[in-house]
Amino acid sequence: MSEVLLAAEGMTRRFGGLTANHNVNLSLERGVLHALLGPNGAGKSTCINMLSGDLPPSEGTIRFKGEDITGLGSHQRSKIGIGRSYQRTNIFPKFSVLENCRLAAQSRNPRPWRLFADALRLADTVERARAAIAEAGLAGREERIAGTLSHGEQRQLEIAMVLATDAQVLLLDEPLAGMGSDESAQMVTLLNRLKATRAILLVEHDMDAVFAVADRITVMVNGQVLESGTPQQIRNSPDVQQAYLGHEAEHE
Amino acid sequence: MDFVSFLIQVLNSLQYGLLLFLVASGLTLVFGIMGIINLAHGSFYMIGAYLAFALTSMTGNLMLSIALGVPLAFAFGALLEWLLFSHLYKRDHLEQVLLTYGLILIFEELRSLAVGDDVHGVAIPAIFSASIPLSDNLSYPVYRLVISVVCLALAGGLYYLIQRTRLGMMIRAGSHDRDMVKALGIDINVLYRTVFALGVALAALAGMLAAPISSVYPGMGSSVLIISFVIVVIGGVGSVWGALVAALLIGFADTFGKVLLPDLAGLMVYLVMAVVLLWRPEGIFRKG
Amino acid sequence: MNSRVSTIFKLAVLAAVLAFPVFGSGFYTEMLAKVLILAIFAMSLDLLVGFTGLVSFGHAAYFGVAAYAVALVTPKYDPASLWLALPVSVAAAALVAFVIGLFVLRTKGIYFIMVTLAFAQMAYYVFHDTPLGGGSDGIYLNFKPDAAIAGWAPFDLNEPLHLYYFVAGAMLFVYGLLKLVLRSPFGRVLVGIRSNEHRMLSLGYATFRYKLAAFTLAGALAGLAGFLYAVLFGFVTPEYLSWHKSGDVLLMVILGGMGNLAGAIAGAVALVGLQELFTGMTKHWQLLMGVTIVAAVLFMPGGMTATPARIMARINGGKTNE
Amino acid sequence: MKQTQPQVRRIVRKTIALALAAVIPALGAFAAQAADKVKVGLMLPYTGTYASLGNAITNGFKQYVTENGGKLGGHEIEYFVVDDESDPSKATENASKLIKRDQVDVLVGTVHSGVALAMAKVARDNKTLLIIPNAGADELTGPLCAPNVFRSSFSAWQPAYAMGKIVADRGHKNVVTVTWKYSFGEQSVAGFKEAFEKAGGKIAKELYLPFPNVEFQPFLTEIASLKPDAVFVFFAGGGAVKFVKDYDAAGLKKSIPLYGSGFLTDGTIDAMGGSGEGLMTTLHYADNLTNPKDQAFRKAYALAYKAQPDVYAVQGYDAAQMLKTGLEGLKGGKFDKEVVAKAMETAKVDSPRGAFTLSKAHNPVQDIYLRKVEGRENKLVGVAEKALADPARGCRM
Repeated sequence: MSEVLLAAEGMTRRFGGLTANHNVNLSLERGVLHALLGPNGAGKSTCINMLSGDLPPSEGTIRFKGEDITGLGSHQRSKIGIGRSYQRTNIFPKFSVLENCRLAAQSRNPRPWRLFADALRLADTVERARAAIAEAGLAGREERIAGTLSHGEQRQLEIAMVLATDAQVLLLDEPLAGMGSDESAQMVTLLNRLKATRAILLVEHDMDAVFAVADRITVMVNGQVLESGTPQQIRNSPDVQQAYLGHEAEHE
Repeated sequence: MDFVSFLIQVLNSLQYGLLLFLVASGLTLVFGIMGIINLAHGSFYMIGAYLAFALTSMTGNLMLSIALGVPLAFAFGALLEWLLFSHLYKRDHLEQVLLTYGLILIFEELRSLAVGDDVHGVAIPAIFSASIPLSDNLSYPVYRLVISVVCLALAGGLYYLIQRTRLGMMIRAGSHDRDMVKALGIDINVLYRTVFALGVALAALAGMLAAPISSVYPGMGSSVLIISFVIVVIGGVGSVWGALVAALLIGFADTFGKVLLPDLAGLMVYLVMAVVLLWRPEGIFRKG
Repeated sequence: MNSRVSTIFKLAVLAAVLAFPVFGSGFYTEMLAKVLILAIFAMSLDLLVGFTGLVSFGHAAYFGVAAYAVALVTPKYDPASLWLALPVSVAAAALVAFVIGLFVLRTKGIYFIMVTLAFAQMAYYVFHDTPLGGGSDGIYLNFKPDAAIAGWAPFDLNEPLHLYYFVAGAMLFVYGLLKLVLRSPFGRVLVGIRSNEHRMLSLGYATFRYKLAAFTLAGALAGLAGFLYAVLFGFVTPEYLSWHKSGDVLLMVILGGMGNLAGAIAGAVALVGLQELFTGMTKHWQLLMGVTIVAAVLFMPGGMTATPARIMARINGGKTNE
Repeated sequence: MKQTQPQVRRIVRKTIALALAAVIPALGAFAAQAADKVKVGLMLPYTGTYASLGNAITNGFKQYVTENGGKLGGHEIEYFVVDDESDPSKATENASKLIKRDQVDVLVGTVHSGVALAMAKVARDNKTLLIIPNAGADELTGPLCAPNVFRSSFSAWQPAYAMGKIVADRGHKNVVTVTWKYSFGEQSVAGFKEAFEKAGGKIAKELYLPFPNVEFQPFLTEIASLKPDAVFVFFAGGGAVKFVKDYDAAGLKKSIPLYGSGFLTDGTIDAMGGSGEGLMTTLHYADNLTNPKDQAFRKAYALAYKAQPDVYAVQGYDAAQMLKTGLEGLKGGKFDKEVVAKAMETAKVDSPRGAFTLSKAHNPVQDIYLRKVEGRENKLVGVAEKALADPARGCRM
């Protein structure tokens, strides 16, 4: 069995009277792309927010490489190697592509006390940023202002920024949302390449893409895990077909 | 402090708090719904007080003056919104700070040109000029109690307006999400103009009601400005109930601060604010 | 090309500033010194407002604390040593900023604006109401600090010219320092926080610490300005900490154009210049001031420094449209 | 550049004058005298809370100069005016604007004590003559007294001290004081307390509220429960109006007499409605003084400015009178501030308030009147203290 990087045990989150996530168990392993499926409102975003540290869980434990990190905030989780992208594009729109990734890369070696150093000349950071840009397929666009990129390119930039932080666990919240088919295909290729050395959690609506890349799929409904298994198992699960597809039909 | 004094101080606190609420209620509307940090709010209060003075010297009757003055102030607010503020919604909030700062200077100088710089008094309406004895040597002016009642009525009225009427529905929607208001097919320009004018009218009404007890003098606007901000922030931006609770809190803090901790009296209000915001960084009644 | 024009312009301004006392009278030299000090003050606030996205409405507190610090460390009948008074004042301002920052940086947006104001008001009342600061009438700084080091005095602040160049030097120092800081890794993070703090957090930055550091640095530099102001005018009053002063410096930053150090300087020049111009014209000069401010907001979005570019854009835009 | 041209011109002019003086001494003297205007810098509040005081002082000053044909002691008066906004943080530069830019010979100002303290510092540093036409901070003619600093008004101590004795004489033993927590208020209370305790009275409690807060109700409640024999207050302007109205509305006026330093009822009686009626205050001026000087002054003022004069106008008027005495000391010669200061020290000012002289510390030695509000006037009751001099504590001159 491969190395478990991030694991959630009995993770629960309540908002007032509403339980958004109930007793969710999830584990992410290196080399495995784990997809999280579920209809709108199933609690996928809450789940990813708890894993990334944007939201504290009401109950449960989150472990990274076996260590309890439940109490860590998002910046501390980023530090230890958990990176995330956002459902709504969340970049620095007025900065260049390079600066977006450079800031991400700089977080690995921030050196804030070097007040008189030119940040743009700190070679390690800039190289890491360029490498991440290239890996995400944005080479040649380094100097473009991020806000002027196409939607698909902005999604790629999101990934590039996570890569620039050298994250071992990637929490990707709908990276394919709003992409054209060409762009989607590129992204799928990228995800396939990335998962070799990392653990990836992919929250996604695009079924085709999910089944194309996922090694493992967890389906959530009403804040609870309905089923977890290989794509084959999920495809054949009557529960999933009933519950998930039923909901889907209702909602969309 | 003996028990009777204590009770009277409680009454003082309530009464002062209600007066502060009156001043701050218009600010919390404009602040919460339009996101405008309106530094000129104190000027509208000042304008109201001078309106009361000017109209009362013409009509000889404060209540008639208020009946005339509030619509005037409302119209003035709508005019200002149309002329100036409507251009600013898409801009940085800081530019609104700047604009309203400029307005303070303009209003203060116009006041000086129009009325001069003397202190003026406004007579309390004859029917409210009596006092009610509280202890052997202390009595309470009826007019102050009238103001308190008006403040309470106003709080209730605002509550009704916001919770029960169509305008209120739009206001609530507007304070949560501007896009939603548009999606509902509401003319946001009209909504904002109305809310802003309402805010101005409330500030002016506060000035008019307070004029008989506070007198009318240069610089009176700036003295209520900061305290109004403090109240709005403690209460939670945009919340009428929050403003009411915060105003009462400040009323108590100020009153008992003066009596019990005179050396810290100047700091008291700000201390309360700091403590509340450390406890609840978004104010007591922050919604959403 | 544009940047070259701007560099040439800046150098010309610098030359004018340095040459000014040779031609200008004592009064105008003193006034320019005041403008330079306010420029330091405005730049220090711009670090927060324009670069970090922290709109502080209580920046006068640090200015005033440092001004009081120099007045309080100066003995009644002797000058204090510059090399003691200056660091003590700046450190006092930095310390106060650090402590206040610990509290206020927990809040955001409009609340941040108001809480900074509240703390500044508290500081105001500490100096206004307690014997510590000499009460509401303020205190004199009877002697300007002494620059002597072990008997050797490189310059003498009692000489208006020396003081002027000391102030000009401080202004250049702050400008250079902030330029360097802003291109450093630290400064880049601040700009990132302004743009999208949430994202900075998820990238692994402890943004609170960065903001606190920026808040403290800005407080220290505002303190430097306050120190110089007290030394220049020899008088300290609680009004240095009043919200009007906080408002004025915010005005300078916004008028000049946020997020632009040169803009902060231009804002300081503009505000003082306009005041001078208008007070000479009429008793009701504040009316003119108010109208100018309102007009500036309506017709000059982005402040003065953004205006040339806007005009150029309009001209160019007009051409392409034709 | 601006400065160099006049400088050159001045040098040329001097050279010519010198040459002429060598040949025809009489002509030279004549040229010097004709050019010898005296520049007066008026630094007063023309905007904000104290604007009306600034205007009254300016009017009073100019009235006296006009009465003298635009000249004082044979010197034409040229005005330079700066609005001090009652903002101490701008005070030093405003003062130095007048001194260094406009090169005034005499500085006149101001109302606000904090601003006046800053002015006094600039005046001392530049050795410029300063006449203070209102600000009452005790320090100005106390520890900060200087040969070139004069005051035409009063010290905070004076009216309050006079009242201390009055209150004690009227049989009150136990008094509560109320004022704002700022220097002027604190000094007034200190002056009152000094005289009152000396006469055997006891201060039950000193109440202070933060400036410029006007919510008096908590203090009125406290006063009612302390039940003192009398209350002494220092307030001015809008705060004074509100306090007196609140005091009356709370019913305290009937049972506990209220006394104040005279500013309580100066320029505020109208705004108080009837609440001020009967209040007793002490000041160096009253509305129905019978001396001819005052009657002439009031008549001329009302004619010139279409308004009734007040104590501030008198102080401005007297500042001009003091300056006249000073300039007369020059005997038509060139302006010399030391000569002017020396002459001014000896001034016997025939003021509308009654004649006064100056103390060693340059503060008026004047009668303090006890006044009573009747109708819209502060009617004279009597002289509370004859020729009262400020103790000038800490003045080493």
